[in-house]
Amino acid sequence: MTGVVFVTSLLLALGAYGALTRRNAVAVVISLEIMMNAANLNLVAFSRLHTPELMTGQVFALLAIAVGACEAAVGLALILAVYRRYGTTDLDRINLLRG
Amino acid sequence: MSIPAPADILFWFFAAAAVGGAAYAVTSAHLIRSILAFGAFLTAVAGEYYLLAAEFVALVQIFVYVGGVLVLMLFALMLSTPGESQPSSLGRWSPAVGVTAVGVGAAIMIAAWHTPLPVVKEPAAGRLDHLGQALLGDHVVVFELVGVLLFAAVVTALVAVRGERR
Amino acid sequence: MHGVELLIPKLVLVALVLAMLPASFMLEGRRRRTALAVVALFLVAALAADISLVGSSGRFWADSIVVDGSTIFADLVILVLVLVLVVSRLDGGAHEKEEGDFLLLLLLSALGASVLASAGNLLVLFLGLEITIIPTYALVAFRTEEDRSYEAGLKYFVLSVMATALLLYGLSLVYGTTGSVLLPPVVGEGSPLLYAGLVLVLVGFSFKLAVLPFHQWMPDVFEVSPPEVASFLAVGPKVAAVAVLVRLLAGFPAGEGPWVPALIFLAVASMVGGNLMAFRQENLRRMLAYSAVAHGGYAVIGLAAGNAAGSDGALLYFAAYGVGALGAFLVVAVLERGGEGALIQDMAGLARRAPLLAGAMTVFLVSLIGIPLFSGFWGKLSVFWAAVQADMAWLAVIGTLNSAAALGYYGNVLRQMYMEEAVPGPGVTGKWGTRENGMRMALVVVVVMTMAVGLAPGLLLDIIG
Amino acid sequence: MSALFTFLWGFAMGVILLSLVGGFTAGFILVERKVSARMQMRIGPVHTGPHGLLQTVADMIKLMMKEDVRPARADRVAFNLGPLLTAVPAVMSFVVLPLGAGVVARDLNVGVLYFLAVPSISVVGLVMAGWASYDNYSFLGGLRAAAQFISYEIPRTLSVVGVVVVAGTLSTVRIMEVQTIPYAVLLPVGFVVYLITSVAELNRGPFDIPEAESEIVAGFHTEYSGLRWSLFFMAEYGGMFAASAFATVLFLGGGAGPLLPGFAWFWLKTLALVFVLMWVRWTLPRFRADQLMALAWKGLLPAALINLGLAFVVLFLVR
Repeated sequence: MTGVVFVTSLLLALGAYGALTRRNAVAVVISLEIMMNAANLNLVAFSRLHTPELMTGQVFALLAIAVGACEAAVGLALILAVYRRYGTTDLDRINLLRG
Repeated sequence: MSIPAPADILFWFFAAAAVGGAAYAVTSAHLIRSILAFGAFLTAVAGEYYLLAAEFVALVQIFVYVGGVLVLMLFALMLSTPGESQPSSLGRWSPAVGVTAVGVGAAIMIAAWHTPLPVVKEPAAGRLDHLGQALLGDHVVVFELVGVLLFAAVVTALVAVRGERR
Repeated sequence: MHGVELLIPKLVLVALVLAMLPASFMLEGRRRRTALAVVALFLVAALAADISLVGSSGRFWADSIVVDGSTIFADLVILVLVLVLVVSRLDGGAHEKEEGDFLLLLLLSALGASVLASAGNLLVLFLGLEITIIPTYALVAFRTEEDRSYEAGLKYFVLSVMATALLLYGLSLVYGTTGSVLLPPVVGEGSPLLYAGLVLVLVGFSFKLAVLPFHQWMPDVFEVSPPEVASFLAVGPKVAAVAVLVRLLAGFPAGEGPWVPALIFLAVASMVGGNLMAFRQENLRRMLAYSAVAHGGYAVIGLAAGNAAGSDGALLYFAAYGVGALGAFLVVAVLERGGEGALIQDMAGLARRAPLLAGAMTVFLVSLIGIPLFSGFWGKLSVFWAAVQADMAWLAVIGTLNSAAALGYYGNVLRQMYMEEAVPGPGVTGKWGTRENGMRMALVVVVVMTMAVGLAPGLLLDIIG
Repeated sequence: MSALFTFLWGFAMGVILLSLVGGFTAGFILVERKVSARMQMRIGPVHTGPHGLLQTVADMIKLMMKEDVRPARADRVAFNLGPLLTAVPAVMSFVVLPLGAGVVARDLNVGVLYFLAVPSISVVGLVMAGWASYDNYSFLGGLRAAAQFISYEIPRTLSVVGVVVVAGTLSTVRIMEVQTIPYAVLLPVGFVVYLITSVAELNRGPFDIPEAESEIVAGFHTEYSGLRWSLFFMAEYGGMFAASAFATVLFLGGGAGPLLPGFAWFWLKTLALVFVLMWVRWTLPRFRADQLMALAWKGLLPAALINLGLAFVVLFLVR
C-alpha cells in the first residue's frame, strides 16, 4: 500500500503543479480534478487496510466523487460566465482586480 | 521476491498510465489533448479501483467523471475557445512552483516510507451488500446530505451563468 | 429518535431551504417584505431553540452528527448572522430582484456551516465544508453588472478547490493511518504519514480560514462581492471550521508534534502580514479584508495553544470579532446603497453627514481594535490568556503588539469620519444614512450585541460550556 | 497458467464481441433499409445478391476502399480518436449482456451499472468528433449530442434503478433469474421510459437532432468518410442491439417463455424490440431541440421518479 501512496503523492504534486502554472482556466480545473482523484485513490486503497466490511473508504470515495463533480460543474459554469465578459479563459489576462 | 501476480502487473500498468496521463494533461499545450489525457487518467484510476475490489466506485468514476465531467469540460472548451485549439502556454512561475510541488510530493513519500501500514486484507465477500448497508446505515446522513450538496451545486451553477438583468 | 430536539436549528434551516423554491416568487414580488419577515421569524424560532439547547449534547446516526457546546455556539453565531442579514434586507438592498436566489444560496451555505460545526466524522466534515463553500462561489459573483465579480469568483473558486483537494488528501491519510473516520481521531503513537496528513488538513483549513499565506482570495472577494456576502464569509464558515478543527485536534496530544510550529507560523504570519497590508489599503473593503486575515491569525493563537481555554477562545474570538465585522459591512452596505465611493477617504465627514451611522461604525471599529468593554476585547483576551497558560506568552505579546498596530488603520477611518471635511457630492443623508427601517434595525441590533458581549462576556462562554 | 488462460479468454471474447457487433451492424443496416422501404411503399435494395441480401457487404467493401478524407484544419488526434471512442464503448457494453440463458462474457456483480456507465464514454467521442472536424455543422452536432446524451442519461438510469430495487441485485444474470413476472408488467412506466431514452441516447429518430440532415447536414459525422464513418454506424447499430437485449434482460424476463428454448425466446424478444426501434424511427417526425429537452426534464424525469416510487410499492407487495 505504500506504493499506492507513492503514486497518489506523485499525482497530487502533478495536479498542484498544473493548477498553479496553467493559464487556461479549463486546464486549471483539470489539474484540480487530478488532485482530487489522487485523494480518492488513497481512500479506496485504504479501505482495504481497515475492516473491509465497513466500506468506509469506498463510501468516502463515492462522496468525494460527487463533490468533485459538483466542483467541476460549478467551476465550468463560472468559466463560461467569465468568458462571456472577458472574452478569454486565460487567467493571466483576467486581471482587473489588484492582486 | 516471487513472480508478480497478473493483478500486480496490471496494477502498476494502470498506475503508470494514470501518472503518464496526468503528466500529459498538466503539461500539454493543446487543451483538447489535455482533456483527452485527463480522460485516460480517469479511466486508469477507475481500473485501479477495480483492482482494489471497488467495482462500484470504479463504475461510478466512469459514469460521473468520464460521462459527465469530461463532457462538461469539452463543452466548456468548445464554448470558450472559438476556432482552432489555441496552445495554452505555461505561466512564468513554473520552476519555483515545480520545486514546491515536488517538495510536497517528496515529503509525503518520505513520510509514507517511514510509516508501517497494516497488511492488506482480503476484500469482503458480498461487498456490494456491505456498501449498500454502509451507505444507508452508518453513513445515511452523508447519503442524505449529498442530496443537499447536489442541490446547492445546481443552484450555484445556474446562478453563476444567469444572464445580466440590467 | 431520541434527542431529536437537538437538531431543531438545523431542521429549521433545511425547511427554509426547501420552502425557498416554491416561495421565491414571493420574495421577488410585492409581498417581499412579508416573506422576508416570515423567514426572519423562522430564524428567530431556530435561534430560540438553539439557546434552549445550551448545556445539552447528543450524537446521531452512528456518531455522524455530534451536537455539543461548540456546535450550539457555532449554530448560534450562524443563525444570528443570517438573521441580521435578512433583517437588513427587509426594505430593499442590492439585488432585491433576485432575493429568492440570494437567500437560497445564503441559507444553503449557512446549513452547510451548521453541518460542518456538528461533524462527527471525517465524511460529514468534508461534506459540510463543501456545502458551505459551493454556494458562496455564486454569492461572490452575484453582481452581474460587475465583470470583476466573476473574476473574483473564479479566482476564489480555484484557490478553494485547491484547498479542498489538499484537505481531502490529508483526510485520506488520517483515515488510512488511524483506520477510523470518527472525530476526534484515535491517534495512538502517531506516524509520519499521519502528521503529513494533519498538516495537509491544516493547510486546507487555512485557505478556508483565510490566514496567511493562503489568504489571497480574501481581498478580491471582499472588494467586489455584495457586502452581505463578505460579512457572511468573514464569520460563518470560519466559526464552523474552528468548531470542527477543535474536535479534530482534540485527538492529538496537546502542545507537541509538528503541527504546533505550523499553527504558530500561520498565526504570526497572518497577524503581521495582514496588519502590514491593511495599512496600505485605500479601499475600505480591502482594508477590512486584510484586517480579517490578521483576525484569523489571532484566532489561530488559541488553536496553537492547544488547551481547552485556547479552543474555546478561538471560537469566542470569531464570534466577538464577527459582530464587529458584520456591523462594519452593514455600514459598507449603507454607504454603497447611498452611492458613496468605496475608498476610505470617501468617508470624510461622515460624522456630520450621518451621525448615528458614524457612531455605529465607531462602535464596530473600536470592537475590532479590541478596546475593553467592547466584544472584540474579550475575544483577544481569551486567546492571549490561553497562550500564556500554554507557556507561549511571547505569542500573546506579539498579538498585543499587533492589536496596537491595528489602531493605525482603524484609527484612520475614525479620523476621516470625525476630523475631515466632507467633500460635496452624492452620498448618504439622514442620521442613519438610510431610510430603510430594516437596515436601521439591523444596525441597532449589532451595536447592542457588540456592547452586550463587551459588558457581559460570560454569556457567550457559558454556551460553549 | 490461469493468468494466461484469463488473458486468452478475454482476448477471444473481445474478438467474438467485435465480430458480433460488426455482424449486427451489417445485418441491421440491411433490415433497416428493407423495413423503411416497406413503410414508405418501396421495395428497398434488391439488385446485389438474392433479394438484395449482399447489399451491405458491397457497401462495406465500398467504404473500405474509399479515400479517408480529413479536413485540412481538423485537429488530427481528436479527429482520429473521435470515431474510435464512440464505437469501442458500444462493443464493450456487450461484455455483461447475457445473450440467451447463461451465455455471458462476464457476469460482473455490478453489471447493470457497467452497462449504463460504459456507453456514456461514447458521448465523449461524439463531442470530440464534432469539435475536431473544424466545421460548423459538425460542431453543432457535437454540442447537441452532448446535451441530449447528458439529459437523457438521468431518466434512463432512474428507470433502470426501479428494476434494480425490485430485483435486489446489480448482476444482469441474477436479474434474469429472479424475474418470475416480467418487470415490464410490474413497472410499465419504467419500461417505456427506458425505451424512449435508449432511442434518444442512440441519436436515432425521432431524437436524431445531432445528425438532422435538413438542419446540419449530418451533424458530428459530416466530415467523416470511409472506415471512420462506418465506425459511427457500428456504434449506432451495435448500441441498438445492446439496448434491446438489455431491455429484454431487465424488463422482458430474458429467456423466459413457453415451448421454445430460452435461447430462442431471448433472441425473439430482442429482435422484436429492434424492430420496434426501427418502426419508431421511420414513423415519427423529428423533435425540435427545445421539445427534446422539455420531454427529458418535464416528461421522462418525473415519469422515471414515479416509476421508482412504484418499484418500492412492488417491492413491498412482493416481500
